[in-house]
Amino acid sequence: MEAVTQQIPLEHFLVLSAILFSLGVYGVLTRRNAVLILMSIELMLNAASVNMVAFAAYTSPEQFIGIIFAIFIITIAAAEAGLALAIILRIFRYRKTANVDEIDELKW
Amino acid sequence: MSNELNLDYSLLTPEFCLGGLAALILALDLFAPRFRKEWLPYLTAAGLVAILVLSLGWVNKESDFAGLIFIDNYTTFFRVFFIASTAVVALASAHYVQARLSNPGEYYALLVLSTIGAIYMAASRELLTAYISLELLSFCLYVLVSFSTSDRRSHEGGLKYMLLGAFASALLLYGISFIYGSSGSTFYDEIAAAYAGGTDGFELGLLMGLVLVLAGLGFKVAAVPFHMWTPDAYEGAPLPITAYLSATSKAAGFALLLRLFSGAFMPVRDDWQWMIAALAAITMVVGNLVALQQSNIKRLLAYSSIGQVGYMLMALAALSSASASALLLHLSGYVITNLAAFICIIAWYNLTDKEEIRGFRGMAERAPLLAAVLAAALFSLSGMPLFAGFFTKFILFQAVASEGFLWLAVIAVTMSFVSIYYYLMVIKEMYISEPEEPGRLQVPVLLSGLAVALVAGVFYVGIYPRHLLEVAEEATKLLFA
Amino acid sequence: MGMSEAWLLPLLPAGAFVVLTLFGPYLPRKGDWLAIAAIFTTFALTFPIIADLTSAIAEHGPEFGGVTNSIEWMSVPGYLTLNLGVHVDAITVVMLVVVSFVALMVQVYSLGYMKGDSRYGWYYAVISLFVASMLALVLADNFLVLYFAWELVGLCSYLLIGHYSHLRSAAEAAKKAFITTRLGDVGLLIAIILLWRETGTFSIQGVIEAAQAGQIRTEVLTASVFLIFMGAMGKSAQFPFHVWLPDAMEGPTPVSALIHAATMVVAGVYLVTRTLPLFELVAGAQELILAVGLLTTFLSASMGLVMTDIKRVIAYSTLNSLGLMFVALGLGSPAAAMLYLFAHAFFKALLFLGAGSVIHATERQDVSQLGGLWSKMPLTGATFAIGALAMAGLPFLAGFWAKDEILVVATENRAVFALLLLTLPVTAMYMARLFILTFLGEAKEPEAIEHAHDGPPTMSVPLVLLAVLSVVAGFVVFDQVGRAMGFPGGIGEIIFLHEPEVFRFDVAVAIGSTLLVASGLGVGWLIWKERPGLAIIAAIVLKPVHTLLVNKYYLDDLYQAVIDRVVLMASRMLAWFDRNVVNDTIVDGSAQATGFIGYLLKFQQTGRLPNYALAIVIGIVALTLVAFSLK
Amino acid sequence: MTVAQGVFYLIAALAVTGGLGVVLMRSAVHAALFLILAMLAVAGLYILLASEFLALVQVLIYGGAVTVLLIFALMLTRASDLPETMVGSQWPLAAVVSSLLGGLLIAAVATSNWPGDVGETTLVPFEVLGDALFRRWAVPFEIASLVLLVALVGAIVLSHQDEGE
Repeated sequence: MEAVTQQIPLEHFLVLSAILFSLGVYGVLTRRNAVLILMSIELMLNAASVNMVAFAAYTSPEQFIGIIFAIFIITIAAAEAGLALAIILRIFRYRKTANVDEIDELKW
Repeated sequence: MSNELNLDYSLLTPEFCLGGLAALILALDLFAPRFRKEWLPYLTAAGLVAILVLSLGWVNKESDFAGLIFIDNYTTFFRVFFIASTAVVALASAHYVQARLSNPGEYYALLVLSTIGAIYMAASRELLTAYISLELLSFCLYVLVSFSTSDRRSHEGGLKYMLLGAFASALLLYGISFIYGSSGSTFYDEIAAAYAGGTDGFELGLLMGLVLVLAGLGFKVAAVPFHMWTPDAYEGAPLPITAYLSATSKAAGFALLLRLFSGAFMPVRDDWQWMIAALAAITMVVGNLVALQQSNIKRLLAYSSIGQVGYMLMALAALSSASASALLLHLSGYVITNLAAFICIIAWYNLTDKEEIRGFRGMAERAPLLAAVLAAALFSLSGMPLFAGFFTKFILFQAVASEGFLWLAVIAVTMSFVSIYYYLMVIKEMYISEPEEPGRLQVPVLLSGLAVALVAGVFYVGIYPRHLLEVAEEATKLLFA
Repeated sequence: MGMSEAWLLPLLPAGAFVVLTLFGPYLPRKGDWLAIAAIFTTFALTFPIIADLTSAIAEHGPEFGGVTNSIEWMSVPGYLTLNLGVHVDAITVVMLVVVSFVALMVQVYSLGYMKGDSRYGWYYAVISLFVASMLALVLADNFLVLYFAWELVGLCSYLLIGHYSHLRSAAEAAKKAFITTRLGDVGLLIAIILLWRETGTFSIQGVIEAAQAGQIRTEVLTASVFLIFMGAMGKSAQFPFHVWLPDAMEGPTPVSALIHAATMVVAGVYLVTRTLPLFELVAGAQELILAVGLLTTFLSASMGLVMTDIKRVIAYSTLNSLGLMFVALGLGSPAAAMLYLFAHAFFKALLFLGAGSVIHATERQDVSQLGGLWSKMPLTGATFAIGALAMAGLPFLAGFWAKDEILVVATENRAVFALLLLTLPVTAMYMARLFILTFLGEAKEPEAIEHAHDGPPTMSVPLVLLAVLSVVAGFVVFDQVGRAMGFPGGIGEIIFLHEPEVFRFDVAVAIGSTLLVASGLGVGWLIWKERPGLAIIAAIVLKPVHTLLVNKYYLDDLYQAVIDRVVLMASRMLAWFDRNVVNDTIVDGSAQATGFIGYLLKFQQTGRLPNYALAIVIGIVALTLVAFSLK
Repeated sequence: MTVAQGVFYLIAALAVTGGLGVVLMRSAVHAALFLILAMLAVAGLYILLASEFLALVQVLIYGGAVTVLLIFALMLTRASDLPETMVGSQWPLAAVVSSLLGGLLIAAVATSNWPGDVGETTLVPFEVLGDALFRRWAVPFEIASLVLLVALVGAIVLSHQDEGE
């Protein structure tokens, strides 16, 4: 069997990741619950990882920097989720809401 | 390949020491119940100063760690720069933290850890390392901004900063993936070499990558329109952290940008130059105009810092060795000045609990030294001669103008003129309005001393910037080698 | 001590500033004596410099270009070299004398006037810095040092105008002066950067030489010259930047004297004089100076007629004089401008200090509350009268020679000449009005002047000295006077720059102008004194008119009617226009518009996180769209 | 269509479905479940791209730990109680802008002729990856460990403080 990369062009992966990324952006822009915003951001990070791995596989397989990069993205994303949830939970405890439209005391 | 790598860990000694210092602080806080917590800031500052002296040992050395971290004069410059500003912030926090925040151990440890991130942002010549360092700094700042338990604004500022920061990181990463895809590498020199060979086949992908990288890093330095977290995070954060945000976080962003754009993106200069020029123009205008309407000193300084970012972005748009050293000079002058201003604001807030501009009424009578230093700092920010702001701006604007961006320099001069107006609003309250309550305030010697030392620096740079300029020249020399 | 050591001059008051700021509270009398000693030494040291310069001119001839002494301040090879240096020539020396002498008088006077002020020491410190920066400004051999000093002068004026911090109006006036003049400074700074890029030097002489050698592109030179003039207009309060000057009298009166006579406002005149060779190279530049000068002269002269605040009237008279200086510069005669500046310094300082004495004695400064002070304050009254007459240009006081020199220069241009003649009687009229309403007639508020008396010697002595100089200062134009004082070649050679023969006394012009001034004084006397008996004198003075009309009461009435209905009405309208349109709309309006844009822009900060994220994405999309469409 | 292509399109469809679910589902818990779907689909992509190690990491950390954490937070903040507030008022503009961004991204990647596209891939052995990670990439690795430390300390500090209230 031929290698996967000879059957599927690189662009397919990139287009898929672009779609996931834009969905994530849309989610960040429209979701009102802070946790859901965080989930949308995770979607964007995943899209970035897919890009990285795809580029690593197709354009510079001997260096596999993209794979290393993806490992770090996952690590950071997990840490980010943990920290963000701590902040969200604390806000919720004080304000009884995690709705970002209601968290707007600071403005102008 | 890996056998040829230089893995000389001794190059990273200052950062190991910083890590050790952070661990020591955490350990003392946790395991030594009899350790008096009010000594923590002094311990932190003393440790930082010792490491600063240590890091001077790499002056004029040139080496790299596995091609990721470069130890050259640029790195040494920013090591000194970040460690010194962290030390100042640590000392400035002493009274504030004791009176208003719990968990001082974690507070100082995070400050120290964030310095490592900032230094590596300046030192790395590889995108992954730069990204991770940026996240280290950002994570520390997320926590520090939302550090205050009792202040609802701190929670809110922290939430916005954190979520938007993660959003911007995602944008940055996506942009980096395009850069990686189009050049096949994440090392600055290899990227530059790849682009120097022509970019015809993947022009659009490269542009997309540049835009996204610019957006992600523009967020960190607060360039319009990626700036909107700034006023909220500045207002929400504990005061010393606001100072830290305006100093280290901003400078680290520029340190990264400068090395990245001079090291990796010079061959595709035509693609990004106009973008940064446009961002610079809009940033200067929006920052300075909105500052006119602020009533809270933290928000005022947030917008004023956005205006300053506009000036600095100009230097990036007109990237040359002259404008790079001018940028470093301006950055240093700006940080010294801004820290001086914040020390006074912190001291005043400690004593009076006021951070609205009208709360500064009669400061000249109640705390004349603080008022004088704050006035000097504000005059410097507005670019009055004799103060640091004039020379650093002058050299910056000149460098920008001589690279063919005269129109940007004209906008910048005009906007510095506008800025005098809102700085005068504060000075007017301090010097001309009557105090709300009578009586001299007893300002702690520590804060007065810091304020005087920093304001001396403001005058030194303003009257005799020669030395600092020479240092900045040395630091940026290798960027364009 | 010669010209090369002139750098010492600004350092003395600057040192006084440093000592007073740091140790003022611990010094006896808060250190006022130190400030005065410093400025006195400075003044004394100008004489060796004058002697040095006159002997240099005698030796090298009138083409002597001055002495430059500069050291390297900092340099970055191949990129930037900054020098710190002084340049002394004829223009500098005139300025040095004026600045140091007036400052000395003002400081001595302030001993009495500011006594008991809560921030006495600070006042002396800032005055010292003010003088130091002004001296540095006139001595600077390069644009960068000049700009430094230029901004410092602005900063000091801000501090001094706002000295009475409890007055809200003082704070506003200080801010206004600072902001308005800084508007001009933007232009100056851009001009300096432009010229530097073009020539690679900051040196004023270097830039002028480069320009004359044609090394500066025409469009850059044109832009720079107009921007320099913008800076000068701001500092010298030329239309439409003049709005700050009348407000600036919110400061202590001695400060007004200093600002109006010797520092700040004459800085603009000095700058244009210094860079006049650049203006000569640009088509239309001198015409612009001329037009702005004329407009300012004309507007201020008419507005002076209706103001009732004693200091405000004098402030408008300063605008009047500054306009005249710019007219002279626009006509290409720096000599006439410098002569006027020289003479003006004495009588304007005198007028302000006299007004200060009145305010000090009565605590009132509105002429509608004053009057009848002549008997209470004879010394002040007499010296004030001399100042007013000198301002009006009565022969043979200082103002006369200077004003006539400008008129003689203007004879070549009939329209300008006619307009200048028109302002003469108006100037005379409002000076007469001011004097009469303040010192003569019945006291409008007797209790105000009840205890009024001449000030202590610290205040009277400066008045007398300035009065004497207001009388005799004009005589320096005659070489014999200078030689008699021991200056080889006479002082006129200094004032007349490279053209020692330029002083052209035209008898016809002198007589004509004197008649106009006298008629102005007469009409003023007639209207505001309103004594039938005195009207006779007026009629005699107005001989040509008198012979035409027999009935002198009709004459009075006619004059009264014409003046009241037409002239004063027009003046009032102009004043209204100035306040409401120029000040509120053009100057404040642009500031408010900026603020309003900021107000609108601040609402982009909605406080809601999704909006912030949306802004980021919109920014990205916009940048990408532009980037793609460029490809 | 080859097997690999078929698998790719299946995975792509799952990933997009997951993504749509995350941003469109009214119920927050459903959205979280769709996120798991998307993440697993991405893990499938990694396998297609011959990065089994990454796929493993993805499933363990994302599919397991992170989503559990997120669902936990959703429960704690009772977000599922408020379905009517799920979508902000700026959604029409957001939809326009994000589809514009998506279109631009697709245009950029589809029209670009990426350099070095060799069209064949090699499996990176675990030990090579490990060696690189701990030698060449030691510095980022250490910094990442500091990031985790900071996140840990931060999470403790931010939730610990509440005890004093």
